[in-house]
Amino acid sequence: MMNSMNDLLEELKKLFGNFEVQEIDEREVKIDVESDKVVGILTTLKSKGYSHLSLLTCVDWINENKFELIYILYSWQNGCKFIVATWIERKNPKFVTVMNLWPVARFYEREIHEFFGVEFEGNDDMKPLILELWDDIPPLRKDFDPLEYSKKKFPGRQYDKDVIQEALIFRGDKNG
Amino acid sequence: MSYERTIWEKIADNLRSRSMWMLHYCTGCGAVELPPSMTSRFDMERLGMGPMATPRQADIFLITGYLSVKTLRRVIYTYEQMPDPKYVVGFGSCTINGGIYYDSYATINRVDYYIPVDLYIAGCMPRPEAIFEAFTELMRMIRKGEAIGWKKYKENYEWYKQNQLKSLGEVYVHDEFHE
Amino acid sequence: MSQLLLILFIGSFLVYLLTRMNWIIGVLANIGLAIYSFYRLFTFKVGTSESIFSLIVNQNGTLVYSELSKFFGIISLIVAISVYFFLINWLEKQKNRAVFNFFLALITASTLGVFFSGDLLTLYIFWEIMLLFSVLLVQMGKEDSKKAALNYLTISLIGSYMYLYAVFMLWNRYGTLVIKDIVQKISVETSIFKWAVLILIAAAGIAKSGIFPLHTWLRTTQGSSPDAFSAILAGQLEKLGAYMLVLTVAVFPSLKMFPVLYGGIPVFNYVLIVLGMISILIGTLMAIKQNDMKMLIAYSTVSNSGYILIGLATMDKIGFAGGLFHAFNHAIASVMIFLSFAAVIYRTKTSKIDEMGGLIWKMPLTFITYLVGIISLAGIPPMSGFISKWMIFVVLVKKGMFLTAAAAFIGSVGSFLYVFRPLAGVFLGQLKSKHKDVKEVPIFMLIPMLVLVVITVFFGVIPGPVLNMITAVEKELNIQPLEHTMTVIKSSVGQWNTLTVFTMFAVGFIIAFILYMVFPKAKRIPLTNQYTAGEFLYNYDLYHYSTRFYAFFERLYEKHPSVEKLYEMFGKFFKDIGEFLNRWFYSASPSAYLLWFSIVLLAIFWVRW
Amino acid sequence: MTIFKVAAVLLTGFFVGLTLEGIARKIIARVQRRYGPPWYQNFIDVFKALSKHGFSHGWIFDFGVLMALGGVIATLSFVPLGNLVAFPGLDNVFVVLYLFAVGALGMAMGMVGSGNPNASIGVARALTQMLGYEVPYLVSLAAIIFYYKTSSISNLMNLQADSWNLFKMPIGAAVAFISLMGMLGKKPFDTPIAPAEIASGPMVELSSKYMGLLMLMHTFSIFVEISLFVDIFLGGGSYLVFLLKFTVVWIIATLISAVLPRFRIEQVVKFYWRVPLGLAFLQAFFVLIGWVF
Repeated sequence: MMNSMNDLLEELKKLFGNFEVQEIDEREVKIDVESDKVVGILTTLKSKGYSHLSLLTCVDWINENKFELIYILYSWQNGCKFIVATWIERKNPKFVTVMNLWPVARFYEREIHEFFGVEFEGNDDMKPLILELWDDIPPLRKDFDPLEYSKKKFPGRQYDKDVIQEALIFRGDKNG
Repeated sequence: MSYERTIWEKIADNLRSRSMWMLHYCTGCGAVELPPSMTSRFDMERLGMGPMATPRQADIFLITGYLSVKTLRRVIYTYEQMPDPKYVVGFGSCTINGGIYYDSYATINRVDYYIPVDLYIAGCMPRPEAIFEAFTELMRMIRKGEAIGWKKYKENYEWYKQNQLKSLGEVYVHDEFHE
Repeated sequence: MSQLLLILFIGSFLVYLLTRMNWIIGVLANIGLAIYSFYRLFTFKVGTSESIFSLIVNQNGTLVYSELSKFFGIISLIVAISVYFFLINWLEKQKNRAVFNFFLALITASTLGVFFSGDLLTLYIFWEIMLLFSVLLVQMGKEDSKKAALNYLTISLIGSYMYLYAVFMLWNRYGTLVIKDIVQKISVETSIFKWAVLILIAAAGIAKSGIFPLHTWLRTTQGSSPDAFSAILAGQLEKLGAYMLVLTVAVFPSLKMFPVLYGGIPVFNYVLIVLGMISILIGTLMAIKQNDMKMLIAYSTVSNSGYILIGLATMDKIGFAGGLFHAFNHAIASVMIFLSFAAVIYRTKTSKIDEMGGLIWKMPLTFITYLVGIISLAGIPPMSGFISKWMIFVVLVKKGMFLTAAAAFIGSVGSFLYVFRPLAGVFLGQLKSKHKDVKEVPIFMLIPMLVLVVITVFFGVIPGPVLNMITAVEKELNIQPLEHTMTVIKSSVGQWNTLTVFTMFAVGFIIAFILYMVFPKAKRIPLTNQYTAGEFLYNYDLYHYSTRFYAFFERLYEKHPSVEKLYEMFGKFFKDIGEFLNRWFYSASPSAYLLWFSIVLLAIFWVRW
Repeated sequence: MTIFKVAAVLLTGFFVGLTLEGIARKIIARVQRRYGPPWYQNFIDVFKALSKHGFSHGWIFDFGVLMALGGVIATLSFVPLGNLVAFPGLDNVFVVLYLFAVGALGMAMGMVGSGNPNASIGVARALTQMLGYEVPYLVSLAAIIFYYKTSSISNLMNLQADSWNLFKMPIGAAVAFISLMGMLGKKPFDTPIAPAEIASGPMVELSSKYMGLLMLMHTFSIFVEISLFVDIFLGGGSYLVFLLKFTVVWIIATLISAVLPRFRIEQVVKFYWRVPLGLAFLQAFFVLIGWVF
């Protein structure tokens, strides 16, 4: 980890209390923070040179019943990356927008809303972005079954014979 | 499967089989197999085939790989813009039964449910040899009057439309990106 | 002739009164007057002269009817009649109809007066009448037309005062102003005098026909004057400029007056040819840039005036005939174009190319008028515009004037570019949704346009009648006449037959049509069914390519020098001087007036004028 | 008699033009080490296109196509093919060149009438390119007309019986050849129809018989352009000799275009107005002072 990042971490800890730090690479560090501190930390990081929000994404941890929101910030001054992660409730997920910090977040948040169903308060633009005429629960949630959906919506080919078995026999993996 | 043709249609079909202009809809990985088939090793032009820039000029429509729901809408739109007679060739297993994307919520499983496909090329992806085999077969089919997907589309238009609507909802979406 | 002019001038007052009562009757009266004078042009005997009022001692004003006056008179009356017909419907939406009609009638009368004038002063008087009323008409247009009228007035006055100065010079020297007398005397004068007189007279023509460097008024004036009047301006008034140029290069025998240079062309004419070349280049390049369709054609007028001037200045039998024929063609073609624009603006209320599109589906006949007009203007066979351009090309090549020829070629190919812009932007392409309810213009606006279409095609196929008139003019001016038959135009470097070309074009079209009919019928699809790279659109207003049509070409000469800006700089300079004087020397008190008055008086006494 | 001659000229244009286009495809293929299509491929292409059931965008679209083909057929009939001259004495250079513009205007009008912006951009580029190549071409032709004092193509052809203009005025011939490349729309001057940029430009909405008719028009225009060059610079000759010269010029043009990339449109105009126009004036100057070999 680079010195500047260490210093910055110290400063952040002073400001926002302790949080879990995970070093991924020499120039990459992931911090896990509580959800009410995220905006403050992001603001601080932005003022310290991490001005590029290169990604805002979400992970569905269905066993913990939580969503993990991940902000990846990049600094063009020293090429370092801060990954700020936070956990929100999976049931009725809500978070605040960072549109005022990065206007581009409007589209990231639209996408997350479309694929995970997370609401971002303050972002007025929650229309679907990528999918056209989607009619089911958000598709990247773990409780969504794509195969079932695919079968329901996109009929596959009906084969008379079990071709997979035949192919296996043909190849000699199985006796016919 | 062939239909009654007049002598003029037979001549025309013969000409069509020797001059197939294609529109390659490069949505999937199959597109990468086309440059080798066009360039010096295999040279598609010796069969009278060539790439065309717009659907208006094209005769055959190559669907080179999987189709997502979004691209399928465009494929249908483009297919309807092509002049008759038109032939569709599906590349690879994705167009046949979904291939490795058979369980994806975003890609469709078989193309001929939505538009008529005259010929499939199996493989993931098919090699240029397979592509040439397919094209010579397509040429034979056109000469014999067996490549009648465009007629089928006209005759069974209701069925195709109903399938399209079932899988896609509305075919042509009207949202903020189409203003 | 004086009788005709009298009838016209009195008639125009009558037109005014009639229009006050009922404007349609007024317009009809105007048409009647014009048709009557058109008929009278053919009854006059060529060569008659009459004397009218005398303004200066010992000097009666004279009117002379020559072949030249007949030729130009016919052009300007064809233009006038077709525009007056157009007014039957067009005037309905105009305010001040009576005044509009009155001025138009006066302009036609004074234009004819200019063509009939036998001496320079009579010419000047009619010229100024025409100028005055055309300025008053120009300012009746759009909101910025007042400024345009001022611009027009300033530059026209520069021209006409220079002309007046030449008149004074001639009067001072010879004591006569009759053109015939002067022409006989002038060729033995000193060269400085000859140069001065001819340049000063040509200045009026240069200003009027929009030749560089006095072309700057055309853009604003054509752009903002009333739409129907733009046609008069292009077809009738600018041909006055051409008449003036004929006067300077041919009536005054430039061949005898000046030493002959390369190609058998007098040195004075070379100056004019260079001006013509520059006009062609400026007109072409600037027309390509315009977004307002009227301004675009205004610049094309600059370019075509350059052609006319070059053709006339060569003083060759083909070139001179080409110049005269081009004056005819340009008058007809520009009237067609401006009338079709007036029709478009009548319906859509805009003249910006990028605000329109697809009007062909709503106004097909207007489109045909415009199409034939531009084919003639751009000089493409089988319309008559090509014949005159061909003559000019031939003479330039024959004389080996390659630079001028290159300019002419640039102008000619460039004209394809600029005439195509309104065609593509206004008439073709996607119909704008706000123009969904536009209809074709009423019948009386269509009649003159279609008649002009027929005239253009007819003289393109059988140019004989016009060429006969032109050869008569050439004979009168002691130029060897052009050899031609009804459809064959001969020159020393080859000939061609307009009828054969037209027949072959018809044959080609028929062959194409047969092929078209033999093969399977195509399905008609709407313009919204487009190749859009697979994407479906709903707003086709944005799918029409008309803004900055030739952007890639315009970029090549973005940083061009501009005469217009130079003049604006002069204008600003004079304004600043005025303000300076105003601030320092002017105070509104009797004593200041008295002071300056006495200073001026003293100065006059001192130099003893 | 004239009718038969015109028919002969048109049929020559059709057969020779299409055959040579096929041969050009073959040559390009061989340059790129491919096998290439058969020589009669373009006949198949044209008739296949004509046999299809296409789409029309309204009357101006149809009319534009007819005007394009009609104009080019009219132009072709005035072009002398060696000693096969349909209209002796009436085949004026300027008439032919400007009659050619009827076809171009028809095509431009029809294609823009389709309402596709790609077509408009292509047409705008084509017209700009025309402004580029016509000027040097016309200046070099003007020098020749000035030298021979005739502008009839067949006369120009016959007057160079002793020595071809190619040798008499090599600079002018070079200029005309460069302009010819632009007229043919061969690389590096194929900006107007750049398929990968603007979806084949003017032809973007052309389907079926419209495509076929415009392919015919294109063939005829190529035939006219090269014939003019052969007649004026290579001394024409008898009908067969003419065709031989025609083939040679066409093959050279094809070979050059086979190895070149594409200019941008402003580069085209800049190039034409810098190099060939300057050379054309040089040639004109040489003709004026009598330096003709």
